Amino acid sequence: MNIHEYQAKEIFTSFGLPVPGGNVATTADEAVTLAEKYGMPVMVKCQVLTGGRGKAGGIKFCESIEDVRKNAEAILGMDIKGHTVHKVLITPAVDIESEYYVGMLIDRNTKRVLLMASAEGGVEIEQVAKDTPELIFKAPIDPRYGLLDHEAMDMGMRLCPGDVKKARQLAASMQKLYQAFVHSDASLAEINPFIFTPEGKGLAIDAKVNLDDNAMFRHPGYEALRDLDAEDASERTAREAELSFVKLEGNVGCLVNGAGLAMATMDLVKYYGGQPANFLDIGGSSNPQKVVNALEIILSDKAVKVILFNIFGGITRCDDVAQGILTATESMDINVPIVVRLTGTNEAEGRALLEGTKLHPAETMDEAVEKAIELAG
Amino acid sequence: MNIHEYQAKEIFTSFGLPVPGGNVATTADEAVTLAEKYGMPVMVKCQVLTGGRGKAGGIKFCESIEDVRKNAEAILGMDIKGHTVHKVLITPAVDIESEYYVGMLIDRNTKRVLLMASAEGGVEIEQVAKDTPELIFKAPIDPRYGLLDHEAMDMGMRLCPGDVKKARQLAASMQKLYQAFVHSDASLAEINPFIFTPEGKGLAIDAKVNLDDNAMFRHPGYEALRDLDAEDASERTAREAELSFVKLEGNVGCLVNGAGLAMATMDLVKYYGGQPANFLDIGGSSNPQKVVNALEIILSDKAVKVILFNIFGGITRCDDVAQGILTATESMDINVPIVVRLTGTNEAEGRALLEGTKLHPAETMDEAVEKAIELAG
Amino acid sequence: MAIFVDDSTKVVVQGITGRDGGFHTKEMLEYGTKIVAGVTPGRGGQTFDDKVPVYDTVKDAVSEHGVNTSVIFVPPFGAAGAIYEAADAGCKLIICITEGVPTVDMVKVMPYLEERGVRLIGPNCPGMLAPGIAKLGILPASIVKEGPVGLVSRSGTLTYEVVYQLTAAGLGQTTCLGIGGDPVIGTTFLDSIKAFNEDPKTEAFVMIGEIGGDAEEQAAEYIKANVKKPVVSFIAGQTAPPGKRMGHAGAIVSGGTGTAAEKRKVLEAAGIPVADRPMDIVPKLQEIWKR
Amino acid sequence: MAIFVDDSTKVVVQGITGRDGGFHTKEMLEYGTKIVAGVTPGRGGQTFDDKVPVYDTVKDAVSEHGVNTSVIFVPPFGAAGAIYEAADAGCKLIICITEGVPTVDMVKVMPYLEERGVRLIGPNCPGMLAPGIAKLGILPASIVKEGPVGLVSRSGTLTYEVVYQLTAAGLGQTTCLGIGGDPVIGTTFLDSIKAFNEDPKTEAFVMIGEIGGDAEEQAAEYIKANVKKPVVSFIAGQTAPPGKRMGHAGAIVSGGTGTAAEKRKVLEAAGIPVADRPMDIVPKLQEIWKR
Repeated sequence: MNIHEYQAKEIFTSFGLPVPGGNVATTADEAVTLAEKYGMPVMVKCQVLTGGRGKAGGIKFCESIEDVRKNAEAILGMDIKGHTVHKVLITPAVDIESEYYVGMLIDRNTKRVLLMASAEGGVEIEQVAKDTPELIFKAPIDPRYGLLDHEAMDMGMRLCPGDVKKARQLAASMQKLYQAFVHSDASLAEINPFIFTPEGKGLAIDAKVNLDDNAMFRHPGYEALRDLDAEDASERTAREAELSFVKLEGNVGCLVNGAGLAMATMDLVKYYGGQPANFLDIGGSSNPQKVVNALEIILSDKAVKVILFNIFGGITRCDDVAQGILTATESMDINVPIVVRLTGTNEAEGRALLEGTKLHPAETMDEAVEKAIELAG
Repeated sequence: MNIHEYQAKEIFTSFGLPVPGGNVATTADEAVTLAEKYGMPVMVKCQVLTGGRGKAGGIKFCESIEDVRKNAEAILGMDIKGHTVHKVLITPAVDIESEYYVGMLIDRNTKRVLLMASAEGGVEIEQVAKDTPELIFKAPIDPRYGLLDHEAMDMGMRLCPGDVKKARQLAASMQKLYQAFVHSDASLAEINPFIFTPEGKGLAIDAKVNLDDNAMFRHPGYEALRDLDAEDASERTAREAELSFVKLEGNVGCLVNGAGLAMATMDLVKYYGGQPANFLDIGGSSNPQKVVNALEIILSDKAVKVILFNIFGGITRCDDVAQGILTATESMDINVPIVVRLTGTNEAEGRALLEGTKLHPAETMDEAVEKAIELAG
Repeated sequence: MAIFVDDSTKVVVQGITGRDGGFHTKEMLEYGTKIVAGVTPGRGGQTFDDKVPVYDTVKDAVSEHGVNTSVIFVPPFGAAGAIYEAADAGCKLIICITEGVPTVDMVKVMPYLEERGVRLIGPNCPGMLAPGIAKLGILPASIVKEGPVGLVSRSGTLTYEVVYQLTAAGLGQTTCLGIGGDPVIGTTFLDSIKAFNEDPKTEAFVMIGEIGGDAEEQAAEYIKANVKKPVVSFIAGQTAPPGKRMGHAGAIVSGGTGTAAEKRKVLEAAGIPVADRPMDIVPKLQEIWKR
Repeated sequence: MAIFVDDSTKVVVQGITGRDGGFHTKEMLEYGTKIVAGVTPGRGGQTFDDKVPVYDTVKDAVSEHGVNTSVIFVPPFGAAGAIYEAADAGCKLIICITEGVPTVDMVKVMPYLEERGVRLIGPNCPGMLAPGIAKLGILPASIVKEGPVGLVSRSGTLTYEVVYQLTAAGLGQTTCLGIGGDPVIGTTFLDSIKAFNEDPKTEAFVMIGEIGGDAEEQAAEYIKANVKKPVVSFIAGQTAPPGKRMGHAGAIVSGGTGTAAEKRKVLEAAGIPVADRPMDIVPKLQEIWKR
């Protein structure tokens, strides 16, 4: 789950990271009230779940209250890469003497949290990684010991050679970031930039945090961080039904068990000249209600002209899926054709349940996909 | 540093351990007000830094407000093993179905935090350890992983065989106790007893915590937990002067550098028929002001008839000690004889500084001790 | 012979009394897997399906039956704990089927396993099936067949699809292995491919990858340098939009890396044919494999 | 020869620019110890006492000079951090002089050292002095003399007292070792005694214990079973009241255990003479040691 800058900064603050004050406003009036409280100059920063906010005109430096009002009015409601701005962060502007990048993510290769840092702060780190990878320093963190003092200090000294005071501040912030990462179950946590003021004070002036969806069960409070406005309605419904779903632009609605098979099914639809309407993994459980929910979500997209089930039973049993399909079709008014391919565990029982219905059976994946594309017209 | 039950329970609560409510009262009126808030029955528990409080009559079960007033009046001001009761804890009384012991301490042999638990709760664990050591289960905790779920559960099942619900509560409390131990830098943390109510709810109804004096620098808030009333005045002054000091009953005031040598000096005073007035280690640093402070603390004890310096210079330099003795004797009105034995680093410089003073020099430890006893009369 | 298992494999199922754990234990038993114990705390003393004794702890199961392998079906919040328990009790092979385990839990558990020399497969995986030896996990027994092909996959059901086609084409398997789609997993593509390369019974193998990470690229590098056996690959997720998690926590194209197109390029550059469709895998393998 | 050190010992001093670190570095250099580098973050590039180059990190000191040993004089809040740093940089012997290190820090650092095969002496100790080889710590050089006796002690200055008397009696030392008085220390009594027993140059040894814990009892058990060399002991703290910490965090009689009387009983039962006074140690040793 991606969260907004202001939310990431709240997490940072709770772990002791130095963050300038600030608060969000949803109207220009609120923005002005906050700006008056903090005093000039302030930054007005759009809160949307995408990068490149500055380039898109969503971040403005304001020297006067008039600036704040004007910019807040302009930014609120703005569309940034398909995201509508509903909130702006008002935060005191600080003088910047130098900028650094400090980030942590899960590294698949070392199977550890990887600390990445660079003196090339304030710019897109992906670009730095591409153009000058030698300017990004990396250190995998041993989870048994955490980010040790000398490891953090070593990184601090690499970023600020010869400046122990700055290196110490960077090191302390890296250690706090690690605590924040682990204890909030993040999958990504970035400070870009971490800056020093001309007086030598270090501050995290931007923040990006992604939280691990799998760990939400132990952070009940984090559910409130979810920005429901930023989510597609069908994706939200799918999430609430514990289905893994991504909306696409085609007309072949896909219900598949297993993420890999779901992707391969989408790929195959495309291969045969069709367009998948979605990615949907009904998951490893074999709960018939899930199938009902999945059908409802897919059918809420009026572009969908056909439903394609591709089920290979392992932990999910074909008879459960078949039962789900029957329950759904009996309780719903479905007016698109349904192609069903069932193979694997309890395959025979599943097929038996579907006998004598209007569903279009298929033996293989390719046959099912071709039939679905044909029925979509 | 030992802290009171109510303070230990505050730490426990902050780490999520289940503790019944409660608060302290310093007067019977306050006790009654609290008891009225909680409702009957309540416990009135003396808050003194010693064990065996119940046996000494310092813990009372009260079924009425009259009981509370009567018992609070009786207990406040009571002397328990030399400790005056200044505070009582008022806490709701709970029905007890079963009692357990859960404790953690630093184990020198494994160099780890050792979890100890027993189904023989509510009694003195030292006695259980002596009489039936097989009834105490022990598990050293790997600091790299903490107390893992299965380790805690294994211990819970040993205490409550066949009762998974209770075992789970015990396991969860052990894991929280470990968090409390490590994050508060404890040297000992005990729940005795951890009880279950007849409804099956687990509660820590007593709590004992010792905090590591060496770690106070990272817990500035803990300094406020120190009960100054419970401390000997000279020990407090010594602590504030960063001197390691223990008051004893004799008349030979000892100033020694190094704990081992200080103990050996006390032992030698006793060996030669004298009585040491104190243990005092002026520490590994060579700060002359410390010597001044040490002399003031020892001389505040009017029983002291002689001062015995036994200094073997390693990290402490003899010239600093000599300078300290001179500074002190010049600034203070000292009317007891002072025996000085100086050997080791900068020995010559130290002796040179003391030449021509009224101090009694000695070459060896034995000579110094015999001379001191003789001068004490 | 197979990779990772042999005749000495003796199995405990953690979470044996749960719905999924129970169902698949029966399936594994039916296949002939030596499941000698189950574990569910609080159910110690019971017997599962009139066959398998249930214990409160893995330690008990190990001391009573000398089990060396665990298959885990416990819910996500207890999955990492179950792995620690199995490793601590002495299991040397642990297969964690559970989906939805927090990644930070897996990061923490990894060094614990390394210290003890334990092989983990998963989490969030279908486990493995070594035809004729053991079924450890949820791969359907009906689709496998003993033979000379190895198969490793980050996916679950897509694996079944390919196994199904291999078997249909008369190509039996030494081991079918699903390593899971999470970012942090125990046994990797590289580990599996090394094992297949060293296994004398495995004559050729298939590698089913998907978008996200660079595990396929690492495997390609190793194969190019070390493997003489025929290998064919498939990568799922050509149509996946960037920045979206495609079910598996690990299946996400981020910052332009981990795309199916990129992986395909690297694999083909290493001389590994990549199939367009699942159904093309078997023909491709037959094409390069001169038996 | 000595225990734990030899001619290859090359030393870095962590905290070399501090008051105590600087003073004792000069003393160690004067004794001839091969101190080739110092470390104080932010002082990298300076030179200590016109002799020793100072670095920001131990890693730098190791890569420039191949040091294998560190002596630590940094304040308590940074002491554990300094130990991790030295171990991570490759030092195999670390002597931590610092007093007042939190015990939980030491508990955490221990497995890190074990994993890397690092020997730690201390913390809160005087270090060691191997006459003729190296002075690593704060034991005064003036009192030692090369010879056949080993000495290990939980104390600092009491050690000097005994070394002083040994030297005065003409009994030189292979190694004088102060292991420190904290509850959790690196090298223990037992480790030291094993090393003395195996060291061919050490013909007899002295063990200076104190109240608290059962390290002396463990040593006694080992000596009884394995040691043929003459051993004499002394235990400080006969007059210490129970429940009071006698300076050292480890010197405390608690729950009736760890008393001097109990320790003396166990040592004597193991055949180890225990001296009444420090001045009795040398005569007792001479009594049982038929040279």
